[in-house]
Formats: sequence, C-alpha cells, structure tokens
Amino acid sequence: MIKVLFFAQIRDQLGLSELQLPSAENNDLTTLLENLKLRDNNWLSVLSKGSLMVAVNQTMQADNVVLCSGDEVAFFPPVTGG
Amino acid sequence: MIKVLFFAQIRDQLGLSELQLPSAENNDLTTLLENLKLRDNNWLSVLSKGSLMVAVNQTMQADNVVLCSGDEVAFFPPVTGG
Amino acid sequence: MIRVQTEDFNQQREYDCLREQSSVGAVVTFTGLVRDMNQGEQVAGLTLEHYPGMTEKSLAQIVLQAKQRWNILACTLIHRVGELTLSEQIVFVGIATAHRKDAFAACEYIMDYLKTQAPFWKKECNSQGISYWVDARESDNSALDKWS
Amino acid sequence: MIRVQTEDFNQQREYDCLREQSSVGAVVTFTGLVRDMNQGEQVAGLTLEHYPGMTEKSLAQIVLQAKQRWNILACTLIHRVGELTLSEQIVFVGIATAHRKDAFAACEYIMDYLKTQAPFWKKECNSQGISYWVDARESDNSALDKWS
Repeated sequence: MIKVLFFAQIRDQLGLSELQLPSAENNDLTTLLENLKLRDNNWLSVLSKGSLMVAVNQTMQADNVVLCSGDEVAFFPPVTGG
Repeated sequence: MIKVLFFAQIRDQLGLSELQLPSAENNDLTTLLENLKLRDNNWLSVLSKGSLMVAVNQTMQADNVVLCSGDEVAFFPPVTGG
Repeated sequence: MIRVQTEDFNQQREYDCLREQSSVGAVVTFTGLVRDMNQGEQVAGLTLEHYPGMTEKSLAQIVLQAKQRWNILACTLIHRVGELTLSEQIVFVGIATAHRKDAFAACEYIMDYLKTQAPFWKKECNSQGISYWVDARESDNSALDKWS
Repeated sequence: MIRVQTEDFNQQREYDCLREQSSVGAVVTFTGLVRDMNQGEQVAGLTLEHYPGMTEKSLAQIVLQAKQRWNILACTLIHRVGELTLSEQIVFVGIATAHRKDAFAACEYIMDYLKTQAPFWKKECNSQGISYWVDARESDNSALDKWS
C-alpha cells in the first residue's frame, strides 16, 4: 500500500488528512494523482491547482517518480513558515 | 588657529597627538598638509602615504577644502573598527 | 543544532551557545515574530501546522547546503509549531563564523530556503476571530534568485 | 539608538528593546567578537581607540543613510572602546523591520559602512605580549560595492 497525506488547505478542502492506496494501481506519482482526481469534481479541482506541491518519502518532487509499496506521498499548498 | 589631530599609527609615528596652526598660513587643506610635510623627513614620509585619511570638522574629506580659524583637522590611517 | 518545538526559546541562551568557540568573530541572528498586520489583515495570532518527519529532514538539508557554501563555526535553527499570539517568536536562525560576510549570507540563505522549502503552514486569526490560511508570497520565491 | 562605550552590553536586553513594537516581524542582529586568530596572529586581546565626537557623528550618519534606504522600525548600534580580551563583544547592530529582507540588508549595510567610515582603530596584543596596529582589509572596502 501507499500512504497518502494531505496538509493545510488541501486537507481542509478534501476533508481528509490521510488515506491508503494499493501500490499496484498507483505505480508512479502521475498515475496516483490522476486516480485521485477521478474521485469527484472537488478532488479534481483541489488537486489540479498549479501551486500544488508534492513530496515522496518526505522529499519534494518536481517530476514524476516510480512508487513502491510502503512509500509515503504528501500533497500540500506552497509553504508559509518562517 | 586651526586644531590638528593625529590618531593611531599616524600619531605614534609622529610622536604627537595634537597641535595648533595659524589659519592665515593654512587656508586650505592641501596647503596645511604641505606645510606639515615640510617639518622633516619623518613628517614627509608619514603624511605622504596614499592610505592617509583626513577629516575636517569631523567629516571625512576626499578633496581639498577651505579652512577657517576654529576648524578641526584630523589625520588618521584607514579605520579598523567593528 | 535544529529544533522544531511548541515551546518558546531564549535569545540569550542561543546566542551564548553560538559564541562559545574562541575562533568566532561574528554572530548573526534572525528572529521572526508574529506581527500585527499581514497581507492587509489585523492579526491576533496564528497556528503553525507542519509535516512531522519531513520538517526536520528539510531543515537539515537546508543547513547542510549552507555549511557546504560558507565557513560556518556554529549554526542554530529553531522553528515553533502550534498556537502563537501577537509578537511571539516563530523562528530563530543563528550563525557563528570567523568573518561577518559568511554569517550574513548563511543566515539569509537559510531563511530564504526555509520560507519556500520547509513544510510549515500558517493559519492566521484576525481581530474579528476569523481564521484563514496565509497565502504564499511571490517575493519569497524570487528571494531565491540571489543564491543561484 | 547609538552608543559608544567601554562597558559590555547584553544581547537579550538589546533584542527585547528592538522587538517591542507589535508591527515588528523580523529582527536581525550582528555581534562582532574578539577572535583568537587575525591576519595570521594568535590574538590575546585588543585596544580600541576612537576619535571622540567624530565617532558618534559618523555612526549617526551611517544609521541615517540606512533609514533612508529601508523601512526600519527600530535600530540599535553599540561600539565598545578601550581594552578588550579574547571572545569579548566589540560591536552590536540590531535592526527591527516588518519584513526580513530589509532587516538583513540594513544590518549588513551598517556594518559595511562602519568598517570603512567610522573612526575606530584596533591595536591587537598577541600571545607573546607584542602589540601592533591592525591593518585595514581590502575586502572591507570592496564590501561597499554591493550598495552602490
């Protein structure tokens, strides 16, 4: 399974902070994101934002990467700490 | 009279921290400096350094300025505070 | 030394640790505080959310990059999470070096990267008691240009 | 607030004054310390000479220029004179602003100008007890280029 996390506005807008997805049908980041967008119009709109940031195993990703069972994927808005 | 001050290495090398000069014969900075250099070879050598800094009435000067009685002229090496 | 914590921190204590070595000639500190106005809103306080695990990892990476770039004798980075009220301390970056140029550059570099790379999110509360997520500032992204 | 003094100063006290206003979002401090090595010499201590009267005037001018250039909410500049031993504090510059960029820039600007314009001279004493005047560093002059 792949652990998927959502933070800040993204979590609020989806109403969900965490879910588990089967790794077989989500073998790379692009596929996983496309699968999530298919859930409904709200998921499509929230996850289609150009500003969406993605981390795989707690490292920021700009491009597609291969995913394996046990990986942790996180979606969040631009960071605003400091 | 014009008050002339020397600081740090310049003072040590001249063996003098302060002197008074008549304003009539020292009516601008260049003339005053030339008059001091005429004192002896040590004064000539110490005051001929390219790095010599000059302040008139406690403001740094890069060019010649007119001097009047009561003015304060200071000669010192490049500053090294901070 | 990197810390992510709910507790406040003490400027003097952090400064004293930074200046301990006798080779230190310069200490630069940055402290970020909750200020009363942000993006046109009168701010009463804020909540700082983060991504535990990734936060520490990304801060360690930013500090490592700074250490590879400048001669740093000591470095402290503290970021608070949770609820903060007006004028409270949010973040501390302290750098000790032999020469001032390195200390200024490393301190600003760490803040610039933290602002765009470390997974913290601010939810502000305004004077009417309304909460809202803070928008990222474009100027924080363009601040990175000077380091490339 | 500008002070030229023989006494030591306290980082926390100066920092607390700087962050007093509720509009302050960023505080940057610089502290210069007597370090153990300088220009290849093992340093035991130093004496700071200055030009009384001109010192205060030149520091005030430098701070004024910084205030004309950046939005500064509070600024503190302290420079010590007299005898200092190893690891002692020499100079403090603290800047409070709304945004961090102004605080970093103003703090470094004040130090860069102080290093080349304010009439202080250091006489170091090495570990053999020999005293000598410190040479000005060419890098301090070239540091001014970034502000023009």
